[in-house]
Amino acid sequence: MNKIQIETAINGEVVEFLCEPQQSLLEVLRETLGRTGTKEGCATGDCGACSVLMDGRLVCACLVLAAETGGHAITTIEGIATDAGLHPIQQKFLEHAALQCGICTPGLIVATKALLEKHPEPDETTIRYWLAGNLCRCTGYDKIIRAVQDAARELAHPA
Amino acid sequence: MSEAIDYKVIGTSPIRPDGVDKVTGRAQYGADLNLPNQIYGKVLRSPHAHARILGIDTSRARAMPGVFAVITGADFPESERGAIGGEGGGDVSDLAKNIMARDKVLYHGHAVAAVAASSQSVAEAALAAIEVRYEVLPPVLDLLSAMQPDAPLLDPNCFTKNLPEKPERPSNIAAVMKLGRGNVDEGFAQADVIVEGEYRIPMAHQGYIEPHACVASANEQGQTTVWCCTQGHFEFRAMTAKVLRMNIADLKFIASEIGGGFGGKTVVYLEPLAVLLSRKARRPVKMMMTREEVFRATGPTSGAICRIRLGARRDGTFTAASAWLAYEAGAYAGAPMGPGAMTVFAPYVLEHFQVEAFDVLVNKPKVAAYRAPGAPQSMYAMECAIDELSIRLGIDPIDLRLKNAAEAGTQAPYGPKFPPIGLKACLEAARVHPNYTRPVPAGAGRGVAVGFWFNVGMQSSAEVHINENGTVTLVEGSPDIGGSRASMCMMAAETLGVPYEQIRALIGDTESTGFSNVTGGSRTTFATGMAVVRACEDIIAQCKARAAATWGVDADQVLWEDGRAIPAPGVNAELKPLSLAEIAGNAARTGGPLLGRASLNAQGAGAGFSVNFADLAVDRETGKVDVLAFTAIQDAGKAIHRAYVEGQIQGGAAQGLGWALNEEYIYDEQGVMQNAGFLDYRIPVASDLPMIDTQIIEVPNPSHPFGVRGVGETPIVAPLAAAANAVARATGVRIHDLPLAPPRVLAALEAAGG
Amino acid sequence: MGGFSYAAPGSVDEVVTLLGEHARAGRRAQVLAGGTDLLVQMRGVDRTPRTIVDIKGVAETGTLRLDGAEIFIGAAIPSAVLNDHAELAALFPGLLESADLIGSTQIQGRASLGGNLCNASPAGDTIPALIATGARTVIAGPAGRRELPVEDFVVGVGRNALAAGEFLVGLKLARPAPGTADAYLRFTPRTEMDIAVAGCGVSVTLDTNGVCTAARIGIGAVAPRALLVPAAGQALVGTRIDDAALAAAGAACSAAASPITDKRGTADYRRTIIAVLCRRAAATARDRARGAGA
Amino acid sequence: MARVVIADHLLVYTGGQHVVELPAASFRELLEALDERWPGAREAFARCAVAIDGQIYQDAYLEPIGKDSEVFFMQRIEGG
Repeated sequence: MNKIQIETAINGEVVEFLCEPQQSLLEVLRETLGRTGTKEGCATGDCGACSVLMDGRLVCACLVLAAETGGHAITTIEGIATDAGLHPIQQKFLEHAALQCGICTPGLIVATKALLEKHPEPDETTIRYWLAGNLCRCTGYDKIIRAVQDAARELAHPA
Repeated sequence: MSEAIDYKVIGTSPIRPDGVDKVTGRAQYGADLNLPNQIYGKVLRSPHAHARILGIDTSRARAMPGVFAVITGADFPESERGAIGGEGGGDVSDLAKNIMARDKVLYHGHAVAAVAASSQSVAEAALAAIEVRYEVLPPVLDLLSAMQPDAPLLDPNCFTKNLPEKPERPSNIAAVMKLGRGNVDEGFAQADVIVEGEYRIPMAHQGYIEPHACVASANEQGQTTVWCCTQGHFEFRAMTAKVLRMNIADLKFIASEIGGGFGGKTVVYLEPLAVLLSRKARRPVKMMMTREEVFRATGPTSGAICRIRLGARRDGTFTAASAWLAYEAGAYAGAPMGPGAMTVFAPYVLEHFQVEAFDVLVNKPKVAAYRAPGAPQSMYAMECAIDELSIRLGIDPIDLRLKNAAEAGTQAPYGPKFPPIGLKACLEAARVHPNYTRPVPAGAGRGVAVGFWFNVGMQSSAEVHINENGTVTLVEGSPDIGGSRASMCMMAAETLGVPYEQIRALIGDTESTGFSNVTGGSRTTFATGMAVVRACEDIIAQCKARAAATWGVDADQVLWEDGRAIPAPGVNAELKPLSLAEIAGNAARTGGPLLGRASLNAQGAGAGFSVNFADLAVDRETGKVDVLAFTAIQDAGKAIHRAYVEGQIQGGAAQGLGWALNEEYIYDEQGVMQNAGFLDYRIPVASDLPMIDTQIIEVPNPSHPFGVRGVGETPIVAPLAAAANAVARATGVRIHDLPLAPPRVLAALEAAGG
Repeated sequence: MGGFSYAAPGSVDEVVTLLGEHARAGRRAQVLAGGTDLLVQMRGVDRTPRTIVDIKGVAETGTLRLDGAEIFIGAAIPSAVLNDHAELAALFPGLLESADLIGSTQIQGRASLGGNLCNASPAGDTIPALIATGARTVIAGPAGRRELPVEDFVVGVGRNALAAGEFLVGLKLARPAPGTADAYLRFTPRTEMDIAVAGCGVSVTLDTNGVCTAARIGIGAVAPRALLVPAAGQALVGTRIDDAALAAAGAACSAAASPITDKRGTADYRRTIIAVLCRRAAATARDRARGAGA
Repeated sequence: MARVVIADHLLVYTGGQHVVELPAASFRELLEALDERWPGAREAFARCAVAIDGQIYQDAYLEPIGKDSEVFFMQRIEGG
């Protein structure tokens, strides 16, 4: 198997790995690099569970070849909290009970981070359409939307 | 038990103890474990919906470098017949054949072989090298055709069960069930109005976001550990042992975190394969389904055809009802037609009724439990019929239901008299709800429907360990799908009188805690919660004895209050209360570590009723339906964690709406599912739904220490009819079949004259 | 049968050379832009090994140029980049509506107009919108460069006009004349995350009296490939795009459609709603054009 | 004598008899009484859930049955 050597930055840390040409970033994150916080729900870009940021832009890790990531910066769910503790989005998801089984939660939190960086004070419709690529089967989305609204308030007007 | 009880913790919404790990990506789900030396297992699946297997040649696959093991049906022991037991339902031999076909494949996607190889790509290449010779048979896909006497048979040994005499000829009808009371002819004769109709509900998938996954590691003696995502690891262990004829003592199951189940993770698919592969390969084997495999080969719920006839007097009083219910079982017997038959008329007082229900084999995946299995289908039909009656009689749909609603003492159609239930309380709350009393938006219709589920109890175990500083560790056996660790900790906090934050809950594996049935049947907060409360009461009794020993008084002279032992009134006033921390700190001197426990088979689950109403708008040019507002009112008995109870109700509403509007299994004529992915199996996305308003009614269940009924399943039942009734009222056209997909709605509008 | 390999050439010439070598050697090569279709196909219907030729390292495929009368959109630019571009959004609101409908926010972070076009799905959202704008494809190959109108680029279900060794470098659009605006509408059962059951792109030009002087209408998901419907455009020209003209344009779209029945809709349904989409999109384009200096 | 109501799907075992009065102080005794009346019926009945005076038991082996209790045999209920 002709493996390719790649050097990339994951959550600010330089990481080297070997991958097969057709392997996705998702597969390499999970099976090679042990970063299992990024989840697989479909591997076809239809559920958003594997949402990560690539150079700051929201993408599905299942639709990025690992081979393409050389020299790029990847942010995964493992890179959202900081030394100071949970990111406000994470905290609000907890406070609003915005997760039940929790499998979609990492993807939703990464997607919400991208949303709030672009639209710091989104209305409900903007949130719902931005997050339409993140399927959740447990919550009916109600509490997720409320958590995002509350996180936006907190980030825009820190207490 | 009274609603006036002033709880400290029960009824609040604290942050779940496993929350931080789930928002940071630390929590380990089914596919998140990687073991040293691990290899990957994959399944070869049938390209035909119905075929005889003439031969399987695995020699090329076996010879490939990096391939460690190949298995087919021939590698499985001859399985016994008999009930699986527990929640799974069905027959062991059917379960065994469902996870790996033997002589016949019965649906497109049916497993025929599996390999274990050094990488996923090698495993895929090995699957491609396996040659299977089939004799293709005509697929049986349509429910009514399958029931015909001359239909091709899935199983020539299937003779319809529950008939007065064993039938002479085999049939695709695996079983029938009848239920009835009174005399329906007499009842219909008393009716001023009779409505009747045939309703079709499509096969639908649970649609959990996490595909099935497991890792199995067997040693040379056959002792095997399996990590998997499951609603019940004890029952997975039992099924795996039965299918492989293994000693349960040789199997240890560890439940990972679980990314949704809704009933679909109550039966094994991969685990026995992984065990066999690991035993052959002598290495840990990890197996992960693709999303496509999840759709093609794991438990959808039955499509159904339901015929309803309902008679009423002019004042709205129901005089008689009959139902004919046919449910798709998929490839093996076991459609939820029994609960479908028992729930169809459950909310109403009916002197005369009859129900006939059928469990029908078709060449589609074997159905599995899905949230209130069987009830959404039959109750959809009944609740639509009631809506038609409401329109015909000019009676408000809530008033009409109130007039006929069951209450404590009403004899349920399935037998017993109802204990206290909350149906009327839900209907009364709906009638005055601001979302109901406000005008219906222009262009929209408002639909009402009632939901019901029995809820169950079953077996649970719990242990309470008091740590040396007085903090508490709970050990229980119910996988946490929706925040149950939080509700367990809350019930323990309330019972023990210690702060919620001092308690942690652990889901033990099959070797570290007592047997527990699946997280399902809305039973966890009810039954495992009851076990937790009993275990806490056990520890309180022990603490009182320890305090009595410390004080030199009799145990009955000690009371437990606010997490402390205190002397009973009149007992030596000098005695200072002893906190749990003090008792724990002194435990070495008073008898050793403090460990309380309870195990039970919980009886007396409380029936759960709901009322939903929804405003839906219809685009008359395209047939597209939009949900403008949705309100769900449900009797929870007692809400332990309010936010997670609301979440169950909201999630069930979303699933019910998805089924009503867009979700369905679409097959071609060869029996190949055309939409086996989240792109075309359209579960609701965030922008499809409005906020879902909830109202929790609390009519306590006398059988539970806090009044819990269980809430998880009832919420999916009513949304189907609430949506359909809203569309009927918005357009003036009644569409009987689901989903209310745009082409169907537009065609109905055009047929009715635009 | 060889394995997969991955190449990331740095120039148009290198891409052409690489594709040509593969063609001559009878080895399979496939161009990767955003990859949102390619990766799904590689994991599903078409698993055969090939060389994946990533063109994102080629400067021209990532170029967005709006100077002068001609606009150039590189084939590999993700739609999210286009959606963020205020000037482009003002010039071609309809085209950006179509780009904004490709999958989710995540998909738009990768998916490109060029990829959507090369994938040649009958239901590709941006193709009818590009047809309405009169876009031309820029193709590089062993024989140099050539251009082709978008409506001629897609030749069938999943098939495009690229010859062996050729690849799509980008798209050229003329800066819209005064009084011109476009709109795109599609129909899907869900609000998002869905494949068009039918889609319609409309571009109209109004004179200062509000009379339509030019119109192009493209339809998608109702034929084996997206189509330019000249008759629908002609139905609008010379009118103020009143209800009668809209109805005539819609009828022309229905007449041009040759839809199939599949999991996403019936042929009859598609033929009916393509007229509805045409009417609605044309009315939106008209209203925009009125605001755009007509 | 407890009043025992037999679910329709069990009438195969009781020759069509829908209601029967049997002496039994516990569910276990009731099963024995049923088996005595209709030999071979025990296993089918033991697989059922029962409601004793309105309370549903999935597994009722040791439950007491009152002198005037009403006992319904019904299909076991599953759940998702």
